[in-house]
Amino acid sequence: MSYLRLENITKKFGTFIANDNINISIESGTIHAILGENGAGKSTLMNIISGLYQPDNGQIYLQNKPVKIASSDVAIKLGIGMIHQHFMLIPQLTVTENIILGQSKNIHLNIRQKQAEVIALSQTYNLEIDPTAKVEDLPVGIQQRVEILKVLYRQAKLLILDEPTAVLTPIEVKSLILILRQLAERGHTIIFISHKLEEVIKCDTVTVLRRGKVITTTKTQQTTPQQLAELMVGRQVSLCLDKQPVAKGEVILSVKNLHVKDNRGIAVVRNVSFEVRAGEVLGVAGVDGNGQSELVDSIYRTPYSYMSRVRRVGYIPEDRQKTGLILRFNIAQNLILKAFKNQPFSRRGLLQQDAIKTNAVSAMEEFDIRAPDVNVPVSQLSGGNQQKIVLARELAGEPDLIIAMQPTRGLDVGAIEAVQQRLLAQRERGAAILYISTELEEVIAISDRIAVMYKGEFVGILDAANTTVAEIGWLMGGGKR
Amino acid sequence: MITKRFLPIFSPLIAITSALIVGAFLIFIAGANPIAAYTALFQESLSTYFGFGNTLTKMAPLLFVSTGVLFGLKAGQFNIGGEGQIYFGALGSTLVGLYIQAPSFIHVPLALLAGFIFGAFWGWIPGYLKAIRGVNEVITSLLLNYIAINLISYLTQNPLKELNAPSPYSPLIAKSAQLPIILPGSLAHGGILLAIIVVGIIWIIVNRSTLGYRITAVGLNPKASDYAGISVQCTIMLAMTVAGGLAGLAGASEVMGLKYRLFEQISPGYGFDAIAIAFLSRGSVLGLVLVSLFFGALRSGANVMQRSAGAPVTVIYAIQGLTVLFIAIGLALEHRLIQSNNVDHR
Amino acid sequence: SNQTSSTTSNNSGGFKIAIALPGVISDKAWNQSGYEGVQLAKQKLGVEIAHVEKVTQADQTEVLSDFARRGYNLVIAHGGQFDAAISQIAPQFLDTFFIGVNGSVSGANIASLRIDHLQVSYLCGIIAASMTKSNKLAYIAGQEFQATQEELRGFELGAKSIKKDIQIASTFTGDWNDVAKAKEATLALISTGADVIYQWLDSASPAVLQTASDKGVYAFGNTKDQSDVAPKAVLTSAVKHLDVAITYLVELAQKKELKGQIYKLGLERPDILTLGKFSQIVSQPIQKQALNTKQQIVDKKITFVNCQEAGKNTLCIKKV
Amino acid sequence: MSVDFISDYLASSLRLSVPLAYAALGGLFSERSGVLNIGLEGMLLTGAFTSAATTFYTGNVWAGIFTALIAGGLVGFLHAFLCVSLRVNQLVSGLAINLVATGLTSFLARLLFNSSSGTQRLPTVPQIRIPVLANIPIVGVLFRQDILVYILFSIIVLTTYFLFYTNLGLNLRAVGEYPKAADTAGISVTLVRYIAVVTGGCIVGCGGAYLVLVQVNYFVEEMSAGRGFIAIASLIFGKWHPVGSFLACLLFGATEALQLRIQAFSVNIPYQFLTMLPYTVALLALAGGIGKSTPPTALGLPYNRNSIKG
Ligand SMILES: Nc1ncnc2c1ncn2[C@@H]1O[C@H](COP(=O)(O)OP(=O)(O)OP(=O)(O)O)[C@@H](O)[C@H]1O
Ligand SMILES: Nc1ncnc2c1ncn2[C@@H]1O[C@H](COP(=O)(O)OP(=O)(O)OP(=O)(O)O)[C@@H](O)[C@H]1O
Ligand SMILES: [Mg+2]
Ligand SMILES: [Mg+2]
Repeated sequence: MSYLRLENITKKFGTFIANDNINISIESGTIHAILGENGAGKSTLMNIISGLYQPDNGQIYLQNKPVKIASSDVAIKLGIGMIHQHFMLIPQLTVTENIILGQSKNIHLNIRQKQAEVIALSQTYNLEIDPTAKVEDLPVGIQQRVEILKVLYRQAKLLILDEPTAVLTPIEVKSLILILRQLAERGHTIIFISHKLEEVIKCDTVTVLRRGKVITTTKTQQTTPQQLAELMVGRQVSLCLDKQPVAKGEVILSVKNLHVKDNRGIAVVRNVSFEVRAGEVLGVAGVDGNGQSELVDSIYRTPYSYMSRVRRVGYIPEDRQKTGLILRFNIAQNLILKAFKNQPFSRRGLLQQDAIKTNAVSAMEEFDIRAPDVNVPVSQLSGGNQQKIVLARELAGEPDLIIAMQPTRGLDVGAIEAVQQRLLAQRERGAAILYISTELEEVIAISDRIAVMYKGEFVGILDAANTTVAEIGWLMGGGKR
Repeated sequence: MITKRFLPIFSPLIAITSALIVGAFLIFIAGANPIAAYTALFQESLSTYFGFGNTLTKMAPLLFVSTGVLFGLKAGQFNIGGEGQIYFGALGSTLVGLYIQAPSFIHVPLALLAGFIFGAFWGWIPGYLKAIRGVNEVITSLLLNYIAINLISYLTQNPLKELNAPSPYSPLIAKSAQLPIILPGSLAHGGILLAIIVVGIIWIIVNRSTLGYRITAVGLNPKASDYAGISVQCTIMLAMTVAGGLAGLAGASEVMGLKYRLFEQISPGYGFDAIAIAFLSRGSVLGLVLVSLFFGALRSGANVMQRSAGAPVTVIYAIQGLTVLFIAIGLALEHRLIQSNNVDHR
Repeated sequence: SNQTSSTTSNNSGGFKIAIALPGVISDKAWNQSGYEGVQLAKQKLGVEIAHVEKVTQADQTEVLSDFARRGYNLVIAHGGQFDAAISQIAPQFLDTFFIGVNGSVSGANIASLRIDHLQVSYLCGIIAASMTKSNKLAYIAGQEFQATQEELRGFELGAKSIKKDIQIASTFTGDWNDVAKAKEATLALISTGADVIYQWLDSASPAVLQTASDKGVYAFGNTKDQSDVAPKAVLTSAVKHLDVAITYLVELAQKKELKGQIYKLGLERPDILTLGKFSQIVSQPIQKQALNTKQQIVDKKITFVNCQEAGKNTLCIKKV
Repeated sequence: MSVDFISDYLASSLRLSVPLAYAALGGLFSERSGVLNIGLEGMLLTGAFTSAATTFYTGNVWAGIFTALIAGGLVGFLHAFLCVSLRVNQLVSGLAINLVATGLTSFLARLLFNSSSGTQRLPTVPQIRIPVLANIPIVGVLFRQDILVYILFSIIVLTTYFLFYTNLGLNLRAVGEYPKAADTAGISVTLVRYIAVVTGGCIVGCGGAYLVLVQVNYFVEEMSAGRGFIAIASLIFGKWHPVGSFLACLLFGATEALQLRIQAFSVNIPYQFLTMLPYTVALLALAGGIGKSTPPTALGLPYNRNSIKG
């Protein structure tokens, strides 16, 4: 039986059609994946189902009854729960407060009792959590868990997960998928959005969107990742990287016995030592929150402590929207964020508009940044294009060292391919690259050597050619060699 | 759409008209003649020689301070300490005007510089506290207003007081430190030209210079700026310091162009008007000049309405408030209209 | 209502006067008395009048020059803070006469009108010193400037002429509008032991007088006869008929007899400066002493002259 | 120093803090929901005027307090309508409210009060002695206060309870921090903000009533005399917490009372330095480390469901 049916859903933003006449039917008790490039209209469609947006046209049927979902409140009452791509958690509030938000009609807030409820719920679904922790103190993986509990707490029958795995570790992904399966078996219907084909393939059905239109809906058993990728992007994509051997050069980065404490005085990086040479990619694998950010921060902020001479450093930050870009600046302005003081962008303290524009035009061409012109604010670009701007800026001027932190997070396969190829090109040029990621396959594919980080320590540095996902995964989880 | 083009002109006009209609009603209740009052308001503040001179005279300090407020806003800093910075700037140029002797071409720039530096100092304090210690600049700059006003009150009452003056004010500053009158016979002085030049310079700095780029970047996203190697702390301090300096110039021009001495109450709230002006200008420099001119006209027209049509001052305050309110509403509605017709760039 | 400012209609030949007020005309004190002054002049002399309230220091020159330009024969600036603006503007408009109330400037077309605040506060000082039990007196005003300083000095001299070692505390609130603060200032003075209070405040003075009454201490009315505000507390009032004084100068001006000088009007003009009704609490001998002293001042047997005390310029008594 | 003197000092500090605290708490509701409120000054003035006018005509202080509450709420409603529904710049809306309130209250005061000669003398709010506690030396004065002071104390307690121990309070905080998240959780951001700003307005209105009906017993143009701005400073100083904000108000009140007493003791310090004492003390306290206070994240930002910025 179809649980949710969308009929001719159309949504426009101004003249831009984000969803174009969408028809999808989702079976009760199944996991239905939605796949599509960055900006294909997936989130928009989900926001319509969850009442945040109103469609310009079309009809939604829930269990074959036409419904009008006027607000989030209505959606919740209809048993629709959505986990947004950008978490809808309030960082200043506790886990419990976030989970119960807007649910109780009582005046008094019996927080103890609510905490007990949260604990009970988390045990039922095997989603362990500290109900009294403040959300801002939690690693993203745990925050994701809070989001899921939030939806379950509302007793949602239909769960929509918009790129839930973008920030999870492989182990977490595995357990999430297990949980989703379990939920489906209990009668929940699940919509699952992901850019990761190996996850999509584990769902029951998949709908591919391209430029706001449904391209196809199919059972996953009847398709392959390669096919899906091509349907989604509309052209051939290579899912494997071909990495050329590069002769390694001098030591660029040398870290010895590094210790870092966080602002609460807790040691978050402990006794870390490593070297990266020119032409080498050192991958750092590890579960989010094991000290990677602090390690990178410390290297980026005081590079002279780790390098024999002054060198150029390119840095691709973890959060491109918050730390990588100034969203209200346009493309050209973002591209000079680091070099605005230098020739040719500045002369006698004045900005040189022509040089800035030329720079942007050539960067857009070189990095295939898709936007009508250089004056578009980057807030209006899709994640993939935003990331390409960061890359274009950070790779400009032939940096000796490149620190790339989760550079492919949230990107579609096409965009991932583009990013990785850029980085490999830099490697061939002779840059040393520190590549931090939670995506093991990706790390293995791109790195020469892989350091596994666990609780602030490097628990092993492996040769990428001679290791497996299983080995790294085991080390990441605290296993000993 | 053609109407969309003219919206920025129409919406303030509608707003002002609505405020005036409500005001007319109040003037009528108060027993004065609204038509006479408004005739006076417009004739005097904009179309007669002296009246326009008065409007310009009021515009100068407003323009200086609101430019400062806007400059701070560009760096994400909300300077409500304009009032105190005006007082300090006035003090600086008064000291130079009183105690230094120099030919005019040195004395005037020197006194202006002193005004800038004193105001800048008063702006630097909240900037420093914000940048280095994380203290909210709104509260500190507000507190500093009260401190500055009392400090000037003390100085004009004691060490700086003119002998036998019946009220706290300083002696006249030297002739060589006075700004010339630009419209002969009226009160319009060189400070007005200076304000316009300064606005032009600030426009260039904000929009065309690397410094402006840096300040805007910090204002929009301090974290990303920091990662890009911009010193956020320095930028914040700098922006607040310049904002203070600009307000200081307002004080300087009031002393050097209008009053020729330091008074206990040198500013009648220009620092607060400037905040509204900065916001109503939509961040544009032309907007700043126009809105300041309008506020100047309102302030000088307000006096004229009292003098020649007997409209009570209370009604005039109400009209000023309503005008600000209606312009703000107009801006908000206009913004919505534009958003709803927004054409996506892709 | 009585918003009767004229328009500028040209019934020429009429004598036109204008007044610029630093505060609001409804303050029941300084500004209102100035406003009433021009009203009185209109009533008695038939002159055409105009007024502006809330003239800030930044607006002074504009307002004065504008009145002059419109052909007002007499422009009254109500407060010493206008002095500087008058000296700046007057030389440009020789057809207009300027009067600075409480001012100290004079010139070809500038006169000042001063009420000799000090004379009457001197009398109040005598009464206060005779009434106090704690030997602590208090003075409270909005701000410190020449007029308040003189008034305070007079109060002090008067009190010390009775009791040499008497103490006088003074408080300035810094804000003429802040009534609540004025009231708290009064309470603070009372809690430190002051039991007779001399106040010069605008809108806040009823609060001070009523507070004194509630706390069982004495006080003086100022400007108007304020004995009805707090009959139990007000010993007498320093009555200043500024309206009469202004009308007097207007009349001189109309008759073209106004001179460029400082008109200092004191107790010799009882229609302008005088003591108000005495409260019954003030005993006959004390009343008599006050009235005697008043006569001595009128007869110039007691005068006040510039002198130095503790290195500061101030005023002292000279008895003949 | 006598016992009376100290208890007088305490009472004075409290009286000077009460209107500030009403304004600060009112502002707290609004700002916790994400709506900046610079218009406290105008709300205070409106409350003061309406309570004076009502009490003047009815002779009933309770009617006065009630109308102040309603009038404050109405100004709050106007602010909410402008900021929440029309999405007017919140700062400008507040500034405009101040200007309009100053003009209109003065205008109406002249119409209402000037016609009847003499000063309006309004009845006062009676004091309530709390048995036993009121007799304690020194601090006993705190229990010999009028009802508005007790109401203020209960508002502080209730606000703390409301914000941190009720579901509505949780919603309010959520809306102030991250309105989009609250929206997706089924909370109406608009409704919460309206409620918050209107409630806040009612509270500020009561502060105005206190000023008139307890402190001075008559209305004077612009009698709020900058208290609304000091209340904002206290709110920031108190880190948007009801108790913290109240303590900050108390600091202002206590230093004000102190400086008036220093003046009364004829200490030879120019009065201007004493007048600025409360501000200097606050500034030093901030600079000296009480320092950092983080505003509600969404403060000052109008919420628009369809915009990328949540
Ligand atoms: N509120 C909005 N206003 C205008 N345009 C919007 C809005 N939301 C989304 N869009 C546009 O609609 C298109 C679809 O966006 P959507 O967020 O649905 O993409 P998506 O498929 O979720 O992409 P991603 O994989 O990057 O998450 C984008 O091009 C985007 O620019
Ligand atoms: N109101 C809007 N106007 C214009 N563009 C918008 C609007 N809302 C969203 N967008 C853009 O739509 C695109 C898709 O939105 P979405 O939130 O899904 O980001 P994304 O591409 O998935 O990025 P991320 O990598 O952060 O997941 C983004 O580029 C976003 O900036
Ligand atoms: Mg999306
Ligand atoms: Mg995405």
